[in-house]
Amino acid sequence: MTTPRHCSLTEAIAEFVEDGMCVALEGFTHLIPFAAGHEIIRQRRRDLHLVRMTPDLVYDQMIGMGCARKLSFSWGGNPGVGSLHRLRDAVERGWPQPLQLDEHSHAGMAAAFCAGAARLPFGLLRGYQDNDLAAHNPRIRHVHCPFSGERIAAVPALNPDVTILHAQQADRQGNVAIHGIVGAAREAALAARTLLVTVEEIVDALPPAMNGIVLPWWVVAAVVACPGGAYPSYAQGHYARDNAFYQHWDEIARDRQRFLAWIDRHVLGTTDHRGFLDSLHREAA
Amino acid sequence: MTTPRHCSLTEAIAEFVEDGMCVALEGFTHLIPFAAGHEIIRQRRRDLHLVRMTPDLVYDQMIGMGCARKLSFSWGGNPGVGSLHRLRDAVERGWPQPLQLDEHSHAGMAAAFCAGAARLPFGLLRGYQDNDLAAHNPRIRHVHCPFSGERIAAVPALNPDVTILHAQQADRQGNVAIHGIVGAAREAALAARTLLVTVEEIVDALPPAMNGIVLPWWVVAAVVACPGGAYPSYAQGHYARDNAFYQHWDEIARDRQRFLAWIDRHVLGTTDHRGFLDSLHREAA
Amino acid sequence: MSDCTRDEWMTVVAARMLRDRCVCFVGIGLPSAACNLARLTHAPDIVLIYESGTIGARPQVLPLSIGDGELAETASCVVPLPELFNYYLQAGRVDVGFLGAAQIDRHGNLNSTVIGPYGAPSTRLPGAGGAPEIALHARETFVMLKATPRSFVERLDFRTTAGHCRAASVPSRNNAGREGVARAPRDESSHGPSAVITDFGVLTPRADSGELSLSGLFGDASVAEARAAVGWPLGVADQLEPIAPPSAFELETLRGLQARTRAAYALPVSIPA
Amino acid sequence: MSDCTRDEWMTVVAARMLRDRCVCFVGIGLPSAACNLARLTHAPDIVLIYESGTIGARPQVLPLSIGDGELAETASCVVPLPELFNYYLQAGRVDVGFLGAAQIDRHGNLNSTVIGPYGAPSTRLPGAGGAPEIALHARETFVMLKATPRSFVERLDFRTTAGHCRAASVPSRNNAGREGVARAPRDESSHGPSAVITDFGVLTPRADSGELSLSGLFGDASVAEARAAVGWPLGVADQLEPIAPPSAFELETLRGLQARTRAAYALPVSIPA
Repeated sequence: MTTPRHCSLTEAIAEFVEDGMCVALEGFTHLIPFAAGHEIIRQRRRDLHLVRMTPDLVYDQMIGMGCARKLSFSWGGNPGVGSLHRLRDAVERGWPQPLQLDEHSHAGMAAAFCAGAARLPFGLLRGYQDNDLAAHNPRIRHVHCPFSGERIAAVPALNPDVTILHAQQADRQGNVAIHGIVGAAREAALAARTLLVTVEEIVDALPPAMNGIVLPWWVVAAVVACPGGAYPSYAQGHYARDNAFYQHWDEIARDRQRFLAWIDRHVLGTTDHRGFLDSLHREAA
Repeated sequence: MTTPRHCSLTEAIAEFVEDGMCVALEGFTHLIPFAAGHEIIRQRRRDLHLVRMTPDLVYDQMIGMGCARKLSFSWGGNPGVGSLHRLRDAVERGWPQPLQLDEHSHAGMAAAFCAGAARLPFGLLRGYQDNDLAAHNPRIRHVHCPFSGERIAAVPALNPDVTILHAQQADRQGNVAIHGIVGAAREAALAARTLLVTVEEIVDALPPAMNGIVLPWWVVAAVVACPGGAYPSYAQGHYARDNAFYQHWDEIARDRQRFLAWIDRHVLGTTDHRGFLDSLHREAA
Repeated sequence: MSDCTRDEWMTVVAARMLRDRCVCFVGIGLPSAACNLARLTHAPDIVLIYESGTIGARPQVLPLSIGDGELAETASCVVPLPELFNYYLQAGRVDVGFLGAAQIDRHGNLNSTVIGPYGAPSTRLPGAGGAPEIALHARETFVMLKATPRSFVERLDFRTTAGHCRAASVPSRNNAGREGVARAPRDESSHGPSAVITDFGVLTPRADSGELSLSGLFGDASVAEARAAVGWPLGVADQLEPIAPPSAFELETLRGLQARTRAAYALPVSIPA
Repeated sequence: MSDCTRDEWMTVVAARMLRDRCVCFVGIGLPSAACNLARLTHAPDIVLIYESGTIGARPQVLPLSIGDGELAETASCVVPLPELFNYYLQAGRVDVGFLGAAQIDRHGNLNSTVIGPYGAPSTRLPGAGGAPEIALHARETFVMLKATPRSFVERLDFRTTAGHCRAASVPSRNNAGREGVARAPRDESSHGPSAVITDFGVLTPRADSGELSLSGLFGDASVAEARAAVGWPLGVADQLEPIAPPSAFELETLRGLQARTRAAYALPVSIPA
């Protein structure tokens, strides 16, 4: 086992995320790794196969900047607000480039991540019944129970080349603790060949949490201290979700030029996440 | 949803555990529901299909008292000590009656409990390769991955009629919190048609534990306050495992008459778990 | 209470359909408002499960997303999504699922995937999320959806979630036929909505055919308005139930909840420094 | 250190086989002593996983069971068993598995199920536990087992756990043949032990055949003793490595651990009142 690297986000993305890779930034509404997504945009990665149950704003931004060729997902909207306009533009009009879809239900994505984490070739679910999803996705098939003969839906395992999470804390050894809504983040982490984690803070020792959600150091490739790294999503115990930003994003993303200007100013025009947050502060002031 | 009953263990076993049922008392070394097992012996249940990854002393006692016709399991020993002599006597010499075995590996039992909890007809694992287990158990079969064609082992779901757990705490509504080693207890609980839980204490409110192991009140059929209910196993934070008792059991269980005398004195000769613990106290004094 | 809005009517009427102590898988938006209104009125021990894995949530204000911190803080427990979908939903432990959609057809089939062909849609919608399996596994589902001839349609562009579906006889446009197994309407294998709450009243499935027909109207709505808003020839149930208007208590509670929610959203969230 | 026992030899020699920072799935008994001795000597950052789901345990005394409270208290985290078996073991995240058994054959196949026919055994053993999948998924396995002609046998009564197995040519007695697929010895699909630590020394598999042969002897043991204790004609490796005796530091550490363990076990556990 190698020890997790402690490095900057710039270094981590440069070293571990390559053009063409299958990459999952997970976190279900909570702990979405926005800082890492922005760094992928800054480093102008291309041709990525993005994986995420709920693409959210971070993938809207990456897709709008042409980082992605393919998307595995189950719900691609702005939660409580409406559409992801950059995702729509890519699918409806191929801008800035066409986006291939591997589309599932939440239950199907969860089963695929679980199979990936367990290194099984496929996962099972009772689902995809009497709807059109399987007709449009050859990655939804069926098996028969070898005991009852019942027909059960099957999805192939998802095993990203790289999974990136944001978490509240890591200790100096690289053990990572997640507190609060976790979604399929742990399964996505353990399904990956390489796991990168950004954290709010690095502490001497994690608080004792016998049954808490911990990713041990020896499954982590790199830990990056990145306060605010989930903003405008949130980190339970650190800062709240900026619901107003999510609502505001609808206007920004609706228009290609306004979107590009926003990314230019706040993402490409800054060198790191601290710069991004400062830039938003200046705009808000 | 019905509200969980708060009742005595005598009432709970009388109401929910019937002769012939499939019953799982789970808990992996920790939180083994000994009090419930003893009450099943007191009420002289017969013909049970017992399910448990690690039968342990509690099943040795139930098997020795003729409660069981069948056992689904993966490791039947006295941990760190040796044999379960009553289990061996039943298998080797049919005393007090023959015991049918549904034998798995730990990984197979875990997969079967998970399938049960998820109400899937079967579970998958990479296992049972190049050994004799499948040749002796028709409940170990295989399926082919509908994507890769790979051959993967399959086990049918375990869905006990009743699962019984011991836990540290429940609140007055019947929410149950488990702290520490949990084994496959949660899966066994959620796989069951009926869930009974004995607890060390009933409190006004469970301590906050966002990501802790909680079984919500609406999956619980009955909650029984039963301090010391896991002894000689243990309850993290309440009392330690009595390793000396486990070692001492080897002598008691080795001999049929000595075993019967022990059960007569401490289990059948007492009316409830308080009486059982008092009886051990008197013997120790 | 003639001054109440149609949104308020919908929310109050949906809330009344929820029994106390039922286990409810809550969608965001109107369903979340309805479920919390039920909890704050006649159903104090209703169990609300949000798709983020928060079980038994008791939010003081309505969440914007299905995973706001408020939900985790007030929940009995927070479970990973695979557990939520496997051990709770698929295991049949959910009584009621609440769904929305972009389109619904006369049998309660839902589309939340695309308008137009799947491969070249005119409008790409968010997609399935939890809906197909919520409909399949919850004991009962309700749909909340405002009616226009573009949302209540003769024929779906894509069937995301099965209703009382009659798949073979009314295939959706995109269906390549591979999965086109007919389900008998209203038998036990049918998982369509037991009620559709819309902005003129309530549709319920006919016992014989599973076809949605008008069974209740809000106070100031008319059959003519309902027919105009629905893209298929809308049947009217033999007994058109009068729906009691929102009570003062219901409206007060709902408006209080929404005022608290607006106040909470208006608080500036500071960008982490 | 001629005064050390064979148990101590076995434990020390097994401990030396563990690299620092390796992830080790620990069995109870001698393997647990060996793993903790490694942690207290040359491998302070070894990751010990006990079958109870305790990951990264650092016990002060040796546990009697694989789930003593001490393990949970000192672990980095405690996970449910399905996660342990699926996400850690099956996922290939374990470097070393330590196994015991009642019987071993010349190819490292193990029996921990029955002596005699499965349906009517003369001795019913505890069974498989985690062993078959530990052997299959851990990168490497070690076996610790004291040798007698009844434990080191020509032919197993039951094959619980596959070694370098040659299943087709040497079927175990109970094998009904359904699963009797031959695996080529020592190729990548072979998961047999890379060392068997027994009470006279160490056996390792031959590169060509996978057959276990004597590759190292403890200080006061002889080839004749080894051959007498093994139920098949024991081969001797071309180079019989001398094994360094337990050092003073190793023995002191091991004996200290065992003294602490005895003292802890001697403390009366009060029956809960």
